[in-house]
Amino acid sequence: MQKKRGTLTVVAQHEIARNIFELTCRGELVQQMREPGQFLHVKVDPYEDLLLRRPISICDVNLETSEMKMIYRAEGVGTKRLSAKSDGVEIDALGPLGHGFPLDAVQPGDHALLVGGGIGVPPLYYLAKELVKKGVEVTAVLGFQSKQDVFYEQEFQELGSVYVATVDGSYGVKGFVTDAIDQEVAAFDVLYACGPTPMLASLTERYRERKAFLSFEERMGCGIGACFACVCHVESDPEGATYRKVCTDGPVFPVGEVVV
Amino acid sequence: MQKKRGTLTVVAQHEIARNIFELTCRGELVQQMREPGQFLHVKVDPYEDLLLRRPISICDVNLETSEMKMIYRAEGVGTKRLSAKSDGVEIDALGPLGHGFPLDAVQPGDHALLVGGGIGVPPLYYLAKELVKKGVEVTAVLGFQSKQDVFYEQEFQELGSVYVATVDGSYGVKGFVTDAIDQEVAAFDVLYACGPTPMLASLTERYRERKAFLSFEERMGCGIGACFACVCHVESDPEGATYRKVCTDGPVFPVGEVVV
Amino acid sequence: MSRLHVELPGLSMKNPIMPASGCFGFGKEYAEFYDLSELGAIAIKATTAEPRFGNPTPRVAETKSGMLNAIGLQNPGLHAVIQQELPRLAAYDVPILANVAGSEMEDYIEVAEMISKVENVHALELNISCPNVKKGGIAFGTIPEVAAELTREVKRVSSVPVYVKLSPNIADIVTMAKAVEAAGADGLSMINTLLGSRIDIRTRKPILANQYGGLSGPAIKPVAIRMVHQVSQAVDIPIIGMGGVQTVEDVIEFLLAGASAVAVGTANFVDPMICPTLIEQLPDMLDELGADHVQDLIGGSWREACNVR
Amino acid sequence: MSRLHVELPGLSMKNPIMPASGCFGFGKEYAEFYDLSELGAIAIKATTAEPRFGNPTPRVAETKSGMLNAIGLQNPGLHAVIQQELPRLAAYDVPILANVAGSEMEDYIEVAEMISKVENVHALELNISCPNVKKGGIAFGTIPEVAAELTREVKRVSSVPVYVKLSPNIADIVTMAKAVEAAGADGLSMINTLLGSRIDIRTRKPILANQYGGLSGPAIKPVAIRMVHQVSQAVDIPIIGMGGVQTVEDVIEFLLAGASAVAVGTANFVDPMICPTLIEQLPDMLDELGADHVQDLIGGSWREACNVR
Ligand SMILES: Cc1cc2nc3c(=O)[nH]c(=O)nc-3n(C[C@H](O)[C@H](O)[C@H](O)COP(=O)(O)OP(=O)(O)OC[C@H]3O[C@@H](n4cnc5c(N)ncnc54)[C@H](O)[C@@H]3O)c2cc1C
Ligand SMILES: Cc1cc2nc3c(=O)[nH]c(=O)nc-3n(C[C@H](O)[C@H](O)[C@H](O)COP(=O)(O)OP(=O)(O)OC[C@H]3O[C@@H](n4cnc5c(N)ncnc54)[C@H](O)[C@@H]3O)c2cc1C
Ligand SMILES: Cc1cc2nc3c(=O)[nH]c(=O)nc-3n(C[C@H](O)[C@H](O)[C@H](O)COP(=O)(O)O)c2cc1C
Ligand SMILES: Cc1cc2nc3c(=O)[nH]c(=O)nc-3n(C[C@H](O)[C@H](O)[C@H](O)COP(=O)(O)O)c2cc1C
Ligand code: FES
Ligand code: FES
Repeated sequence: MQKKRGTLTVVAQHEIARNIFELTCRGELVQQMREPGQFLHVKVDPYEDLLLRRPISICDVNLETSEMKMIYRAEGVGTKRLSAKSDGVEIDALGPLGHGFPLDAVQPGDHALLVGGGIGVPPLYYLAKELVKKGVEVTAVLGFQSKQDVFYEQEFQELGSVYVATVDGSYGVKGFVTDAIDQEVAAFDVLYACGPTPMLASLTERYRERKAFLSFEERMGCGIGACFACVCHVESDPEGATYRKVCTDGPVFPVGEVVV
Repeated sequence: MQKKRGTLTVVAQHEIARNIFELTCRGELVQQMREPGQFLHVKVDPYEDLLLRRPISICDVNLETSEMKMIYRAEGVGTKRLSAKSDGVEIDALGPLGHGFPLDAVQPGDHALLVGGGIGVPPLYYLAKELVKKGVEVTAVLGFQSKQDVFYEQEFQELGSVYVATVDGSYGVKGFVTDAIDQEVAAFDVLYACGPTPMLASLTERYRERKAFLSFEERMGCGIGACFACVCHVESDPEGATYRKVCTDGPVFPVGEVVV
Repeated sequence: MSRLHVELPGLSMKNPIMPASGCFGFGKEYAEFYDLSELGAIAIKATTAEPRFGNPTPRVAETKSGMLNAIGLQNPGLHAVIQQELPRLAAYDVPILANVAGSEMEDYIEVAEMISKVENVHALELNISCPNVKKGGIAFGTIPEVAAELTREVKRVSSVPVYVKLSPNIADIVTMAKAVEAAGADGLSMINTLLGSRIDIRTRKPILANQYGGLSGPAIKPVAIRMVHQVSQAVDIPIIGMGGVQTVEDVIEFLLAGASAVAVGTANFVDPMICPTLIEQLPDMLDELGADHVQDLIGGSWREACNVR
Repeated sequence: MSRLHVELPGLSMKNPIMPASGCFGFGKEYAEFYDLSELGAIAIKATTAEPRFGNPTPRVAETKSGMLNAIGLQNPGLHAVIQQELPRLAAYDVPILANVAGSEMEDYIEVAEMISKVENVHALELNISCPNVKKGGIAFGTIPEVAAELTREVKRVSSVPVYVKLSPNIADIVTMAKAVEAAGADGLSMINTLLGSRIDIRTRKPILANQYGGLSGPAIKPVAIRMVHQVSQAVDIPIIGMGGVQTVEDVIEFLLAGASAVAVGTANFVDPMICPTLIEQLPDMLDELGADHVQDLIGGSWREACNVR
């Protein structure tokens, strides 16, 4: 029985874009975070009015210092409370949970395209680092609403080429990530993506026949496969009883496996 | 419309006896705390799982520094959370509420007997200070369970004579406050008391014909007279519809006014 | 007409916010905090024919995100309410919803007839959660026929519109709502409290002297929202929604569920300024949601036109 | 006999703690956190005759101190449960309470008959909160006669004791409990979830795709305690109490209210170790309360002898 629950201590917290917070934590649990694309199920605080945990992706891991980063948008009541945590505060986390992005889908020398939309960007960062470590060439296409929402462009630049798209055109390519791909990206061997459902839907449509892996979001209860909250249909049986659980079978699925 | 709600900032918090905490706060609201025996209705924290406020007596007031003290026993979930507040934390307080101990019931030179049981001791301290200021001689009889529970003996000593009783006899007189009164107190002009119901009942029985004022406790909703949670019968109509509200008519009542 | 104004039978409200019955006394205490004329309306404490002391104490207990109360309808009785409480409220420019309670049909009728004649009483709110002594303690509010009969009788004597305040402690709230609508109710108030209890593990006794009490506060909001959502689609009379309102988002949630106005109960105990605060926050919230008027939101969760914008 | 041991029809429990149905799957996930043999019993997820996908997502929403779920009884169906899930659970030394659901009387009977024959199924738990398709969607659990008939039919075919899981969404839980007791129920489980809803004020739609869902968690505990307190005094069969249990104090509160065992639902999602933690804390809690044995507390809030000590 591998321990999947632990206490993380806040080491730093910064607002890195409009309502976007980067939270750095330290704890033993970090040693288990070896698979990019996994997530933590976070109890925001010990109070019971916010009963449920919040799923937040693992954005970066430093095994030497036992530190990890999460990046999240403070929007609802839970993430807002999380954004008020300062250094030294302890956070109860379950995880790492789920199946992340398969690293063995690429070979050294391959070219990986990483596509992130908004708050889907964070898990791609740890992925990018691991890919680069493996000798894979990384191109990141990151989509945001507006200039003020852009984050981690620089961090990705240190790992490969980066193209940013903003919906309002206030920064980078005007439009969606797909517009940026069309304009900037020539070829790739494998696609990894995380972002809002419409983005995943259009990537599925375009790259259904390619080697592609998409990370999904669904409201969760347990986060460990027991409650059946996060279930989705599979494309091969779209109306039937066959299913995948985002929390344990995912959040990352090969393109075309589950119904977007 | 006098402002009755404000933010108090924690200045200090100490455990002064077993599970007994002294909380010092600063805030504008303190300027209104001029009547010993009143209480604050405290929202322990902004979270909604503990929905209701907690009534806590005002124990000491320093109008010059705008500081006040509360003393409370950390027993239930709310007072336990309160005991974890450290310097700088802000607390939402309603008050000062209710009618305190009448100072005009004594004349300079009179002798006042103050009787406190356990967590009923705190409001008597501010009272003692105000009485001494007025030139009244103060004798305090303080009752506790055991030696580890004794607090503020020294503080009262600076204002007059003090006799302590402990139920288990581990400190001072063995027994109840009434035992200590019998052994140590000769005469007094007025009695002020606060403590558990059995104590108030036995004081009522003994001093029904004397000039005496007792502070009562009752579970509260609003604390301001609107919800009728804290109502008690009056002795003159013990079964009828006549009533007093502990939160607004009390918590201090003349002996014999309300049914103990 | 202001963007917050709502018009309900008998109640011309500056805004959709009113304190809920029993959580505001007769207003006196809150008048020390703000001008009661700011409120959309006031639901006063339940009034019975005779003065009532109510239940023994403890009468309240805290629960997670909620509270239990067993006040037992303490009130000074019809006569005192008419002589003392209502005249004092007449000083404010605010419509009054008089909550009426009793343990017999006749009690309700007596109180309703008399109190509805008072100049500043603009509507009645029938508290049908009270147990009916003659019918073996079964609450009027659990049997549609009984509730309908009560509504009919009260409508017959009342000089003002009648709202029936529904109890959530039933299996089928829609049937109940339709029954009182058919009996002539001008509006509905919902929900009253859920019946609950807490036991003190040290004394091994229920905390409330009465053993059971009414659960209110944020804990019950999902039940209230569900019931308002169901009932508003099934009846044609307006609903005053309540149950756990604490924030302006909660107010919007009730409007979208189908309430035409919103009552705030328990939250007054936590923050005596809650009603004026919510009223103040409403316009910005409307802006944020792209709504011109409060009325554009009513029933917005099921009314097609509303969802389109 | 250990101080935690409780003996219920079909369920010989090392301790009074079991996970509640639907909040523990078929145990596999929690087996990664601890040894399932530590548990007093396990209530497995509702099983229906055919595999079910359940409702569209979102299926859960958070509420203050609670959550809503509309999973829709997703499960792999009777055959797979018998072939795959139950054999895996046979590896543990723990009695299984099989939760049975359906939309027709015949579904229940089929599942009950088959599943009760499985060696490691020690009792059935009839989930009567399901809407009955044939009777126009009215839940079996809201009409005592219907619930009693279902109980009788299932008792007829079951090889193990039958617990009926009561829905709290009714006016009179005592009449319901007595009806199923008279129909032969060996025990009661209570409470199931309260029906609730939440609306997203930005999308203006209910958060749950299914619009309504079941409210669970600490928010509903006072309702559960009240119902267990009422019913345990009115029936002679044991009660498995549940609704909002999170702490060992909550466990004691249910025992004092009259439950003979306690199920933990939603809290498993917050803390996967909650059940073994509670079991571990029980002996100290008994010491603190001066109780020799868990059984000394059962019904302690109303049983005179119990309060005396
Ligand atoms: C696998 C996974 C990974 C995620 N990674 C990130 C990340 O790295 N950064 C980030 O900002 N967000 C991430 N999210 C979304 C994040 O979980 C929600 O933004 C967050 O739960 C909202 O909580 P809240 O209290 O602020 O909002 P509230 O609306 O108050 O939340 C109420 C309830 O709804 C749930 N909920 C609300 N929105 C979502 C959502 N979009 N997805 C899932 N549950 C939701 C909450 O968890 C909570 O249970 C991820 C979601 C999933 C499923
Ligand atoms: C006028 C007045 C003055 C008081 N002054 C003091 C004081 O100076 N120091 C002190 O330690 N205590 C004082 N008390 C008692 C104090 O209010 C309770 O100890 C406190 O509310 C317990 O809260 P909790 O969250 O720890 O307990 P919990 O049991 O978790 O509280 C649950 C609910 O019950 C209420 N409650 C529980 N016990 C009491 C009680 N004994 N009296 C009233 N409400 C209760 C709480 O306010 C809360 O609403 C006073 C009470 C009153 C009425
Ligand atoms: C202390 C208290 C007293 C109440 N008294 C009454 C009453 O007299 N008549 C009535 O119809 N409802 C009464 N209620 C119910 C409220 O009006 C309201 O319906 C319920 O509390 C739900 O709203 P809330 O969650 O905002 O409190 C009372 C509620 C509380 C908490
Ligand atoms: C996600 C979820 C799924 C549930 N599924 C079932 C079920 O299949 N059968 C059943 O009888 N009860 C089911 N329940 C109800 C629980 O067993 C329990 O009665 C209820 O949640 C109250 O307990 P709690 O507050 O501890 O969660 C479910 C509850 C939840 C939260
Ligand atoms: S969140 Fe519970 S099964 Fe996925
Ligand atoms: S606490 Fe509300 S009237 Fe006293």
